[in-house]
Amino acid sequence: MHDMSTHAVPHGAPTSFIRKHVFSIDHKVIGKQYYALALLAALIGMVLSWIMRLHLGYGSLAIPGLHLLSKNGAPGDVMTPEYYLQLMTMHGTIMVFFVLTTAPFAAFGNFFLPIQTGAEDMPFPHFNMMSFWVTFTAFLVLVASFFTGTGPTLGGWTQYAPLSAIGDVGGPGEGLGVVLWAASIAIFCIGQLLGSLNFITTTLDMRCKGMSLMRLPLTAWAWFITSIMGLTAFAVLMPACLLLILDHVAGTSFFRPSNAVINDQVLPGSGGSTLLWQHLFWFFGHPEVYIAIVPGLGIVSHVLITNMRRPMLSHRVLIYSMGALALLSYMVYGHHMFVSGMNPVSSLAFSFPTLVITIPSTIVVLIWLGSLYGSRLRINSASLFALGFISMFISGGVSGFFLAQPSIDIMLHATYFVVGHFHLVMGVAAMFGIFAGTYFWFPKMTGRMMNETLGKVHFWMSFVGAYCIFMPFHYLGIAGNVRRYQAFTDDYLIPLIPVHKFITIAALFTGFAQLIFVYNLIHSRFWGKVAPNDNPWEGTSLEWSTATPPPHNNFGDKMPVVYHDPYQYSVEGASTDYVMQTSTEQLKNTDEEK
Amino acid sequence: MATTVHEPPKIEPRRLPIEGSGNGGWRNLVPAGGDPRRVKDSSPPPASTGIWVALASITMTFAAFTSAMIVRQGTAPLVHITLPPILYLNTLLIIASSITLELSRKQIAAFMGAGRDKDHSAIPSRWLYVTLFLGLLFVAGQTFAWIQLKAQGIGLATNISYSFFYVLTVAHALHVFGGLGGLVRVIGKVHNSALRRSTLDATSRYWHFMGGLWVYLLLLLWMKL
Amino acid sequence: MRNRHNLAVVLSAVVLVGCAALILSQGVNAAGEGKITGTVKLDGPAPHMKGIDMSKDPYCSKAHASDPAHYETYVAGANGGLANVVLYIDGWTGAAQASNAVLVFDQRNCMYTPHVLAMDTGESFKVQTSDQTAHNIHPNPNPMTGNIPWNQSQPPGSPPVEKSWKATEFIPVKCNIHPWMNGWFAVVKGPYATSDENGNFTINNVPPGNYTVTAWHEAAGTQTQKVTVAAGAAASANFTFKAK
Amino acid sequence: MAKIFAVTIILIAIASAIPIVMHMWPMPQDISTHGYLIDEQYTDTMWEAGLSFLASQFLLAFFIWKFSSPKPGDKIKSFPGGAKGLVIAAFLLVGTECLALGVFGVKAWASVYFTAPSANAMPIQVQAGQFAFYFRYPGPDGTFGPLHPDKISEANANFFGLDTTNDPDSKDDIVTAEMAIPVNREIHLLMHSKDVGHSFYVPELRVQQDFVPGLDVTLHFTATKIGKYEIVCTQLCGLGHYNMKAYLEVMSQEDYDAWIKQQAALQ
Repeated sequence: MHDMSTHAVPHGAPTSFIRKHVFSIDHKVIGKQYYALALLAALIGMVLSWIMRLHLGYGSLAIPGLHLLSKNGAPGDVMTPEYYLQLMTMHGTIMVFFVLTTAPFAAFGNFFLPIQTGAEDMPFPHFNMMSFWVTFTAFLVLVASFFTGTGPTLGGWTQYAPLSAIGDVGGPGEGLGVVLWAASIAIFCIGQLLGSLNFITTTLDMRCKGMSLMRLPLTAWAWFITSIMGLTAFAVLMPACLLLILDHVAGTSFFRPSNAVINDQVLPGSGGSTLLWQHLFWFFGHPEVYIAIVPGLGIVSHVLITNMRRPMLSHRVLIYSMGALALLSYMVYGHHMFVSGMNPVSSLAFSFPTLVITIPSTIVVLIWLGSLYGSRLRINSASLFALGFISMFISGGVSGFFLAQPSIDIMLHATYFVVGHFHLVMGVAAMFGIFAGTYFWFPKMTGRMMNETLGKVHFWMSFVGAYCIFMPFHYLGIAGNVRRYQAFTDDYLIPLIPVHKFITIAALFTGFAQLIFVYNLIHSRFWGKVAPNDNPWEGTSLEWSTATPPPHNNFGDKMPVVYHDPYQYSVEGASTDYVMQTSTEQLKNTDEEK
Repeated sequence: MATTVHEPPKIEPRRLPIEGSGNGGWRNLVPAGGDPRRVKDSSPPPASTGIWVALASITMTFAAFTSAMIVRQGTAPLVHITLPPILYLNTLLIIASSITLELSRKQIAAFMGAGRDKDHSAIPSRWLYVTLFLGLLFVAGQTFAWIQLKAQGIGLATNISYSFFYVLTVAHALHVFGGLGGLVRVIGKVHNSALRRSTLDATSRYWHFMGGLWVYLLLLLWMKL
Repeated sequence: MRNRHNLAVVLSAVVLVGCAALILSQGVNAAGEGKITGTVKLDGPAPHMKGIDMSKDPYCSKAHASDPAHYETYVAGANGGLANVVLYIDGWTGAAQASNAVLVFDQRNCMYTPHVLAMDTGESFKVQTSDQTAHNIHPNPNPMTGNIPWNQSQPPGSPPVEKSWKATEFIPVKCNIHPWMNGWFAVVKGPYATSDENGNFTINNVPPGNYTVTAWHEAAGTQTQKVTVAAGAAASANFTFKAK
Repeated sequence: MAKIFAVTIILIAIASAIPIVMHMWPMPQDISTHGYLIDEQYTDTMWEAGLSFLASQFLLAFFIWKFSSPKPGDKIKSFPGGAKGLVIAAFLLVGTECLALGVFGVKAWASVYFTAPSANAMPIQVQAGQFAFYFRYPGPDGTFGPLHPDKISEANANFFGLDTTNDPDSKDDIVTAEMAIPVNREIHLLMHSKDVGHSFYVPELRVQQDFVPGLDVTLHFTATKIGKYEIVCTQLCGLGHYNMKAYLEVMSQEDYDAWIKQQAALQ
């Protein structure tokens, strides 16, 4: 991955099917491949969450056919506790890594970053191709753990050591399952590092004539910032996973403590530290949250601007805020460890930046709201999801106030409050960002429009459904409902079971809405209305100035030259209400904002 | 930089020339009044930016290993171990290889700068071979150190200090292999008359970084263990 | 002479195999088989068994509200008989024993019933739960024997788990959710018996011959005795253990 | 469509606030001496977070309602004050909020972690293992005997690995499966993990602390209300995680004395 001399730009259009659609070095094909992978992963992750929710709401319910997935895990189709935890781990891992990282960042980023910067392709297209296939391999390795004798690991997506390091004696899947998990994540990291390398270099070096950094659309900025985060975060997670694998296969003691006793037997190991894993993991883990959400901020801004027919109040402030989020995300990782036995002084040191991180988030939200004011809002599926994103981002964000404070975290740590918080802010919000991007860019990616009616049905069901699922999580958490429990047997938890039943029904309902989306996506891809023109939303950035779908070298026989800021909507004195970046029309106030 | 063979711009009269990168890029300044003629036409080739990005990620990886050592030291003190003496010889080798690579780069730069870049077959490549040889010697020396330890019955799981020793040295050696691959590629390009300066520069930056990284790792191992 | 000798060996082998086949096909107490009976006693007073505090799981403590649970390392009858001793024939070379009853290892009231389950290698047994609380079954065999460890939950109402062991071994089994729950899988080769409350046992289906009977107790250790079994008769073997 | 959307956002915001305002699923009652600080901090945060939540959702809904059906001639209006005003507002509002919460939060945090246990705090050792807690009281001599991991035998009720024959300190140690403490007495909890990571969480006591294998963490608290509470594990520790709990009985001093006597007899 470190050999930098792979220049293949520009490359000719491929002719064979395999080079065109499978091992393609075209960033647009790779973007679509990432999208397909994310879609597949999201469906798997969603089905897993259904099974878990059914079990949580209706404990002894037999789910027909479940034993086919795992004979030991679900004898008689009723889930065992370990199987619940295994599905939970897989749900978390698949969703965080293979959906929230790949879809908004790798999928859309691959497709649109080169186009929006005015490049013909990424600078290292072979690395780009490798990045996808490496990620795909990682996915296969992870899914393979379902089919090992004892099933996938049950340690949760955070995979805390030493449970993850002591092997099979710790529980089903803690041997081979963990090794496959760690291998999959390490491979995944390689894929994302290759991707980040391309993203950063594209943004810095491949911009077309006239495209200064400040003229990049907000999406491009978001992907750029995200790839910088990814570069550092994944570079830390990979060694952590390697050390974890070594503890399993080579008998080292990076994470295996001394004198651990299970079943009356002293396990091998000396001096390994659970805190070591937590530090390494969360140094990746917290930026990862922003890796999932920052592209969403970019996409939502981009979609909103087009549909508000006006630029944001300030382009720069949004960029700086995203940058600040990225920077701060490294300084706050310790807030996941307030009760972990870390020095209580460092808890405070981590608490303040965590509180401070609400400032850039608030600025972003206020800029959105302030820009909505006096706009000429167009309502369509894309803008609905973008507005829904704002609502979700606010709801998920305010609960951060609680968790940022170590004193309150004592009560809420590891409860459903946390689950509600991160599902709203990095789960649902990020998914809404993906949906907004899909409805918005679908015509550019495929040349066809998505069905608006189905899109709106999808939005309403998802919006109301997601609130019905995740708001009650907060109440459960306040009441002390611990997360990662497969059943609620504690006296104080039993009265909360009706809430869980309600959430289960809401989850099934919301999940059904996603099937509508999948139907819409597939149907529109092949039989949808053909896009009326290259620029159906009347956008200004470069992706709308090229053909639909874009030709192999993105811009055909004419390289774009950029004359304007990315979002010239409703400019006074202009001939139309939008002026494309490539338009040569002279505008009075065309210069950069102050 | 200018040697990649493109189709002559027959059907694309308005398409600006592309040489491995866009025309805006890193040095792209804001054109006043929307006049793109005042933008510089060249931006650095992606390889020179890309290599810094790659080096940043490698730095993070080894920073993670370092912090793992520090945190692990906090739980259970690392054991003192004696490093195999051959490592010091290896250090000299990798430093020497950096010097020879720099010599080679100077030579090639002088050669190309003299306007003779049409005739690549005459590019002086002797120092490149020397660098490659020294690099291989370094890897061989590292392997010798591992074999020596193995012969003493010391393995990865012997104690935590040796675990870190092996992990760090092996991870570094794997990265050095990447650098050797780059050198082989450069030599190949010299022979095919397809060498770009940016490729050579990126490879040499990577190689120097590997040398620096090794010195750092040696100090780290020497101080902590 | 020598040929005849060989012939005799071959013939008797054929007869033996035939007998074995007969036994296998006819089941219990086929003609010509003997058995070994006896009693296992505990020397001196039975050691005090600690009570079990099951307060962790209200279901368990409720089940034992009237009859407090105790550890079952030594279970001695009124007359000094020692229960849960596994008796088997050392160095058994005969054929595998046909299973005449389904072996069941039950989790009842947060204890294992029986505390020690003896079985032949390869013989399948069922682990079931009669409790309204979840258990996990976590046997811990020695990895060198070839027996593969497992760890599986049984929530209330789960169907029984059917398993078997490959190699002879005394395997401790535990429930991690209820750390006091412990028992044994005694995997032996050939006929076996487990002593009851009064220390009585009967090893059935032993063909005539000289044997070494081994008695194994989880805490008190092992003892052996040589016995001769005659056709159709019961040989006797009595053991006395000292509490350790 | 946009108007329905605006109304929906407002309805959802109000509906989300109802359970909080009505205390439908409140925090468990507080039975500790330091808990009121956490509760005050929580209430303050709830006010601030709740108000910003409602305000921003309402604003979002209002803007969607107002600006979603522009007439053809409508011009773009700029928000009064522009971006600069909003940034300053964010810094001032959120900044003060953060500072206030941060500073006051330190007090609550300090009450748990920065105070040393008093000299007469009662030491109790708690050991977490898959999947049960066990507790050890030092007995009359006031000293805990050393732990021997190789001597742990759950099958023989030696949960801590004590060597009662060789260690004089261990002889009078009392090991129990439930935790009884006298009311209004400070407890100094020594936390030890037998195998993997666990956590000690008693919502009513307002304490939660992870067990760190290989590192013995301590915690101290005082319970003020007699009753029976649950100690649950909040750190994923394996298949029986959800079932890992113990009971905490806060007793009067007399009851406690009787209880510990009874437990000592059972050893």
